[in-house]
Amino acid sequence: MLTVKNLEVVYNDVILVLRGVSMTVPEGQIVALLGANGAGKTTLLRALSGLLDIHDGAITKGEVRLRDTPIQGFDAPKIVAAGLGQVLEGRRVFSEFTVEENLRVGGHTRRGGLAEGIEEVYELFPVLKERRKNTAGYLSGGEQQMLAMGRALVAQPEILLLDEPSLGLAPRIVAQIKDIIVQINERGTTVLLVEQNATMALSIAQHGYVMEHGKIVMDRPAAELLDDEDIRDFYLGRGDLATSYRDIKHYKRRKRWLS
Amino acid sequence: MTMLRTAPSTRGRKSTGVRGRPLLRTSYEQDLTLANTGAKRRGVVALVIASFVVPFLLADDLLQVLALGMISAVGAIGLNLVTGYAGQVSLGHAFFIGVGAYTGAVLGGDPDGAMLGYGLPMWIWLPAAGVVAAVAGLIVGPLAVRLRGLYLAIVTLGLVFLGDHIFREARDITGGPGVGRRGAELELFGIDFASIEPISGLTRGQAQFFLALVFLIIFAILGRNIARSGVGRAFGAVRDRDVAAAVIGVDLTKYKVMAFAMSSFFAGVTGALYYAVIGVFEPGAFSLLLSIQYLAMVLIGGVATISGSIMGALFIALLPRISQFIAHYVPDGLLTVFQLEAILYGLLIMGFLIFEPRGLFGIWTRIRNYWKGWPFSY
Amino acid sequence: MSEPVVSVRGVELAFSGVKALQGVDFDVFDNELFAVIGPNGAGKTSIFNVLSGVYRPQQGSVEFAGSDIRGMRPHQIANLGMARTFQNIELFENLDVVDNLMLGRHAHLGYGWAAAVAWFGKAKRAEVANRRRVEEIIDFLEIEGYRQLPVGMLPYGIQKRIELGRALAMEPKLLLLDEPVAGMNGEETEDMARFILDIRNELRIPMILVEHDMGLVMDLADRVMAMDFGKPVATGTPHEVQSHPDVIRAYLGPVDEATLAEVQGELA
Amino acid sequence: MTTFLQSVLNGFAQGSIYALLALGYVMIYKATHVISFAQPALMVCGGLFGYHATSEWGLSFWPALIVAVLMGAVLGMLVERLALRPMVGKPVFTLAIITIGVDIVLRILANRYMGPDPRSVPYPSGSQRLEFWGLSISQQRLGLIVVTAVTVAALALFFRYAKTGLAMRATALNQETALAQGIRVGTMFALAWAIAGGLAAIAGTFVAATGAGMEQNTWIIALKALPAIIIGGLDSIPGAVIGGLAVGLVESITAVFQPDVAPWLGNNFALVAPYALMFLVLLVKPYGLFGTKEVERV
Amino acid sequence: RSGGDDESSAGPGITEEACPDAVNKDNGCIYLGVISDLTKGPFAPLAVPITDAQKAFWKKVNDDGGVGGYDVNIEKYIADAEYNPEIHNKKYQEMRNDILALGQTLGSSQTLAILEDMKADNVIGVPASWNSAWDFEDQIMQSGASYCFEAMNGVDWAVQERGVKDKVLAIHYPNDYGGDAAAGVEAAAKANNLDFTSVETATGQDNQAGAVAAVLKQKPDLLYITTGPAEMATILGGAAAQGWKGTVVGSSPTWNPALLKTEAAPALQAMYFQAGPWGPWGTDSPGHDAMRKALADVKSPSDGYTAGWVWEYPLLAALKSAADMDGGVTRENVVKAASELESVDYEGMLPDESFNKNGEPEKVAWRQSVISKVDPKAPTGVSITKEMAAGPTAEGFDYKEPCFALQG
Ligand SMILES: Nc1ncnc2c1ncn2[C@@H]1O[C@H](COP(=O)(O)OP(=O)(O)OP(=O)(O)O)[C@@H](O)[C@H]1O
Ligand SMILES: Nc1ncnc2c1ncn2[C@@H]1O[C@H](COP(=O)(O)OP(=O)(O)OP(=O)(O)O)[C@@H](O)[C@H]1O
Ligand SMILES: [Mg+2]
Ligand SMILES: [Mg+2]
Repeated sequence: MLTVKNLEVVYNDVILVLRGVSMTVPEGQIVALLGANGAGKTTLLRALSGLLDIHDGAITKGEVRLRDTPIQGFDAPKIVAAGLGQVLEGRRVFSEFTVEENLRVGGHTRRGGLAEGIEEVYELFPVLKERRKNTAGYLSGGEQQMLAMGRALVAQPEILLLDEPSLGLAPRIVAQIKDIIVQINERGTTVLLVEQNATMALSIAQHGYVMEHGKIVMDRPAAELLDDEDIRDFYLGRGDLATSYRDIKHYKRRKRWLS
Repeated sequence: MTMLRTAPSTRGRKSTGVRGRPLLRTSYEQDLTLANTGAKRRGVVALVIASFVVPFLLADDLLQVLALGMISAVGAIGLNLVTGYAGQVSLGHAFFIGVGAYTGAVLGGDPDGAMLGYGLPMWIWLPAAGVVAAVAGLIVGPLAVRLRGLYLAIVTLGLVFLGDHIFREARDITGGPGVGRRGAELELFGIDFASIEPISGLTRGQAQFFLALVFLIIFAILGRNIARSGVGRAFGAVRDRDVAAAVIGVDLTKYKVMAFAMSSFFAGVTGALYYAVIGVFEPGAFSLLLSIQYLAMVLIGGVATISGSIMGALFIALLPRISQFIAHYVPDGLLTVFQLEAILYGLLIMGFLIFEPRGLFGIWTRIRNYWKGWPFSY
Repeated sequence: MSEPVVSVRGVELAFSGVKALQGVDFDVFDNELFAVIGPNGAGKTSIFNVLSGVYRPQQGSVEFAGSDIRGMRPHQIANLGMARTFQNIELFENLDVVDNLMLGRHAHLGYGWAAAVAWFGKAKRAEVANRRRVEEIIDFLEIEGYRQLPVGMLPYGIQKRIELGRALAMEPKLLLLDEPVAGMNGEETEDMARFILDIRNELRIPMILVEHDMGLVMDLADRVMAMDFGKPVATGTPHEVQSHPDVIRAYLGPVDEATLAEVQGELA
Repeated sequence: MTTFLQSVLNGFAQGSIYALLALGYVMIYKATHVISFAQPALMVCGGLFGYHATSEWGLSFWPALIVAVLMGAVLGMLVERLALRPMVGKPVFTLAIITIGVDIVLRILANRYMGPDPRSVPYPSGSQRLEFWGLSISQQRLGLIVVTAVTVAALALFFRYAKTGLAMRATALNQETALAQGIRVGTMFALAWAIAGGLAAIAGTFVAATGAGMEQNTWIIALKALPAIIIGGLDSIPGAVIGGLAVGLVESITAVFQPDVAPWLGNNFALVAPYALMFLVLLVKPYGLFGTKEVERV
Repeated sequence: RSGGDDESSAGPGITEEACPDAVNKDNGCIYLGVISDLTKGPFAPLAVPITDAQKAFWKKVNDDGGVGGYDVNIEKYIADAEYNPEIHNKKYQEMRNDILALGQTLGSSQTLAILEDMKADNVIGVPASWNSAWDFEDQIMQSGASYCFEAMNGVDWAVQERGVKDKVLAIHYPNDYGGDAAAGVEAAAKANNLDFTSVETATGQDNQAGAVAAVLKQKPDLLYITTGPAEMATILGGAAAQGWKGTVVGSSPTWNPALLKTEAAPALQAMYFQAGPWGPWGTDSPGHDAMRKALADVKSPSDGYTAGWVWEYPLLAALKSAADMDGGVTRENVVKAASELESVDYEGMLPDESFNKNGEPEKVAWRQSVISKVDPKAPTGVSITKEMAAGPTAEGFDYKEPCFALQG
């Protein structure tokens, strides 16, 4: 159980990015967090996992609790040790390492059974096994994304924060990732999923939050969000009814429906 | 290469954007001028006026320190071009400064002295020193095309050692270690800037100060021109992402070599003038330490800013005085006042970088933005 | 059809063991929007890298704008009129938006270092003229508000747009787009789609598009090439390619005949 | 021929010192991607620790060496904690300049301790030499070669089998990602500096046991390790060793033969010969002999 | 800025007001400057004792009542120039209005860097070196024989006393110091019909491989070294370890008593001799006694102290004689007094007539020096083995110009 209360985050002492965010990620659930580019999703994840100060950011107000322990003062290694793992946005593999070394670093906090952990990842992503001795930086974009995901899994976190795991993946792999998330969730891992691919996220999440300009503007069960017209319009693009992209009208300007 | 990629230019600009007070421009020309706001223009004018008043308020020895600081500022601008703007970290600046110093000394040196000297006038030896150093830079540039980051840094450091060897051995030109030679004759428009006799009412310190000031103003403008033109932009592209730069049509080899050549030109003229003012110098002057000092000027002043280079150079020039000043207020017990001074020199450089990693320029922008935003804080 | 803008023949590219491209052939014609699709690691980005001179293929020929560009260096190819965007944004983060776009115009500046040092005169005039062109692009892409901001701190979606802008600033004869809508939500994807259409219709620049968003590809592309394991498996109209069994396999993994028929039916 | 073999042997022995020093640089580079210009000062301090342990505390050489290593490690950690930790995440060249500040400060303090006199650490067998085939080498140098070999082996094993070794390298590649894997970045830095301090102390103690001992100008030796690490590749342990030995050999052979073979290269060309070798190596291999190539991919 | 602003009274560097912490409160004050190498530079180990001895020298002068109604202060204007001509110049500019003369200016190119200004300012200076070039400069007051004569005497002595008859090798720094000495060795080798070769070497113990190889290859009877102590010990130790035997004579800066604690000690005892301008610390003379008393606190004596002390005598003499001139102590009078001095009271540390500026160097330059041997019982590890004398080479040397030209 991860709870966030009234969180405020400021970058460089001046840029207020999160303005009082509250949310709950209940034990054993998948929670989706949606929001336009720049809404502050990544910032929220950084605040949860203690990676803000590297970016000159700081929590100025509010509280983060992991199973009743306030963790907002902790540094990242301590939080990871407490069982919270994160897949960073944008395939942050260690480029100069081989695929296998990346996975081994991922298991830094894992107690024992590193080889098995890595083997499990290879089962999930057979490409990685083929490329195990290759330099990670030369993998294709999608392969790197798989590696980033796999690396987080080796650590066997209790709570997993995923920042856009489907970015740049082919449809087949997206489906696969989706299955993997469900699978690890079934094994007892709580998941907080940040996604632009809202269809995918909401179809597996129990609950969803929508973030806009550093605030939570919607907080509903995932199924309801999936049916919400605005959400469909904004995140899912043209639903089944929409016309081809070719017919998009030029006068259609970007609008925000809230705030 | 990410080595010197600094945080995107700072709090300052960010808050301008966020707080949004778009400065109204009516033409692109206006946007492109050097001092593109009224405040900046007034600031520059005030600064120039102040610089012309300073010499009448300070003692000669301090003026000479400032003059030398201004001359080395040109070298710092040069280093900033290659290292700050183009991202090619060079620890070889001392070598190019040395090449300039000896070119100047040979061309402008006393023809009757013990060392080689042709006694040419300053308007020849000064630019020639730049040109010869730039040619040396052209030769070294291609190394930069192959190497990256610290490898490049250490290789350019190797240049300093090789240069040191050459300077030691070329005794007809350099006098050799422990002996040294005289710099070029400091005479321009019939004024001898090295003479101890007052020159039309100015002391030597004042005269040299003005000489250095004019020199600095000219080269600062040249530096700024490079930085704001397509060349400067291409440097930035090469620094931040060289593959992307190539793919949008920037010839990496050409610009890396150009950065080295331009930087060396600045180093060359600095070397020639600096050691002409100093008088006597020996090969040991162009050591690793000198390179490091210039790198410190750039880092302390602020990477990829011209005004930062100037501030950094003045700071490094004044640093011995500052540490001297502080050291004399600390009672000497365990350490002598000189050891204290030397330690303070180290500590001040460290302290500066630790507490203000964006450099003097960063402090300056912060102050400026504070007043811009006044009386609103976020 | 007219002369192809770019024509790729028998390109082979391998990296110590990994065969990234094998026997790749295709042409792109004037005013055409050519899409390349395929699973991750299929070699799509590698094609772009070969085209723009970042990789040098071991075999095959690449002809662009009438010259054989195999072996040319990236900036030479760029100066021939090839522009691209990158899968991972490759903007100059420390520079502001205007400078990034001005860099796109690097080849068009038309003054050398000497003029730059002197500034007044030629350099200044060229800067102003090019700045004007850049403003047109800013206008076109609706990024007026960000002009003076360092791009590093802009939202992802805007950065993608600026990257497109930088490529456009080059006034290219061919534009390569690598996953332009990855990581974007529905609305942003629509915006991007609109720009792509505008580029096609107003600027008439032929494009090669790599994208995993099938909806977008199928809607926009004139022709599609599907790849798997570095080889083209099908080339044709979106409709033809979409229902090609090898393509479906590449995207869905091994499927039995029944599912294949079902999917084909769905697509039809 | 004997002259040649003897100069090879001398170069090898001297190269061991460079190898130890080079390893110190490599350790810090591996964890932080910074070249530490404080290595010379750490070496001087390490040698003085050895001196203090022998002459003030009356220890004999080997226990004194261990004491010096421990103190060197502590000093390394202190430096990291006080001067470098606040700078985590800042551009590496800023950090490099900070290490120069550290070097200045430490060296002044060391000079203060040393005073005008060279300080030397007595080696058990004094200046006895081992003679064979017309060649000779001092026992002290042999000891040095053995110690270097053992240290290198230990470090290589550490990096191969301990996950800390991998974590250290990961830290250097990307601090944020490393943090996100639960790696204690600060600990890695401290560890790297501690190892570097210890290695510098071994080198320093042996330098102090050689010739005239440790004096105020001895720090310069540590700069010879710079071409060594470039020749070997900045982040490679075998590279540091091979680079160090190469520098020692080139220097020794040039010193002996260049004055006759190539007098036109000038006096004391041996001093810059390592740099000449460095240029040659880099022309062929831009990341040194064993350095990791930086990945560039778009 | 203070100190010299009383120009109305007696000119720069001299005040009617008492010195800070004056011994004689009624005396005025003369300020002497020191520009030395006190922290990081290569000569810091030598320069610190030199400077301390000079402080002690003037303290003793003050204790004895001062000079012509003035106390002398050499503590207020001390600068560390790190052996760098540029800093040297800057430091001089800082103190040029505040001092009467330079009690010490260390280094040759360093001193040259300020010489013109010194001349323009009428400031005389005491060098911290024994360079033949200074015999030709009016405003530089040098004591004892130059490195050049010292080297001639060393070679002559070795020929007479150590049976050297074949080959002499000079290993030297490439600078003013090594160059001056090497020129002397060459002259003496020629005069004695010896085979002469010279090898330049660099600073740093680790850079002596070439020098050692040269010794082993040439196998000279006599090795004359002008380096620092550590380098000398490395070369000598290294060559001896590999079987070379012969005589080594080093210029005075090659010695440091702490070398006797290093692994090179046995070889040093067997082969090393030091050529020096005067007797080492432990020598018996009134001046040496006075020095030892004044520096009683010094824990490890070295001949840096001796040198620093001796060098100040001519300056004291010049001040004394200026005090008797019209106008008293002023810069001009001190310059004039110095150039007219024909002898200086060295209290027995050097013969009085050894200092003479009044005449052509050919006639007045001092050519005598001493040779010391290693003596572990002596306070600085060496004691005199041959008293003050000039060998035949030095005696007959045609001294029209410096042995080693500094630049003009
Ligand atoms: N290091 C930083 N310094 C200053 N501002 C930042 C920093 N990082 C992010 N921001 C700003 O904070 C806001 C929120 O950014 P964040 O990365 O959290 O958004 P996001 O919701 O994850 O967007 P995306 O979908 O593009 O990943 C943006 O406006 C961004 O410009
Ligand atoms: N420089 C390189 N060195 C080694 N292998 C490489 C290199 N570049 C690409 N590859 C390999 O070539 C294959 C094709 O890569 P490419 O980037 O072209 O794939 P892609 O089709 O763009 O995939 P994605 O959709 O995931 O971006 C991958 O397996 C990759 O690992
Ligand atoms: Mg994000
Ligand atoms: Mg790709």
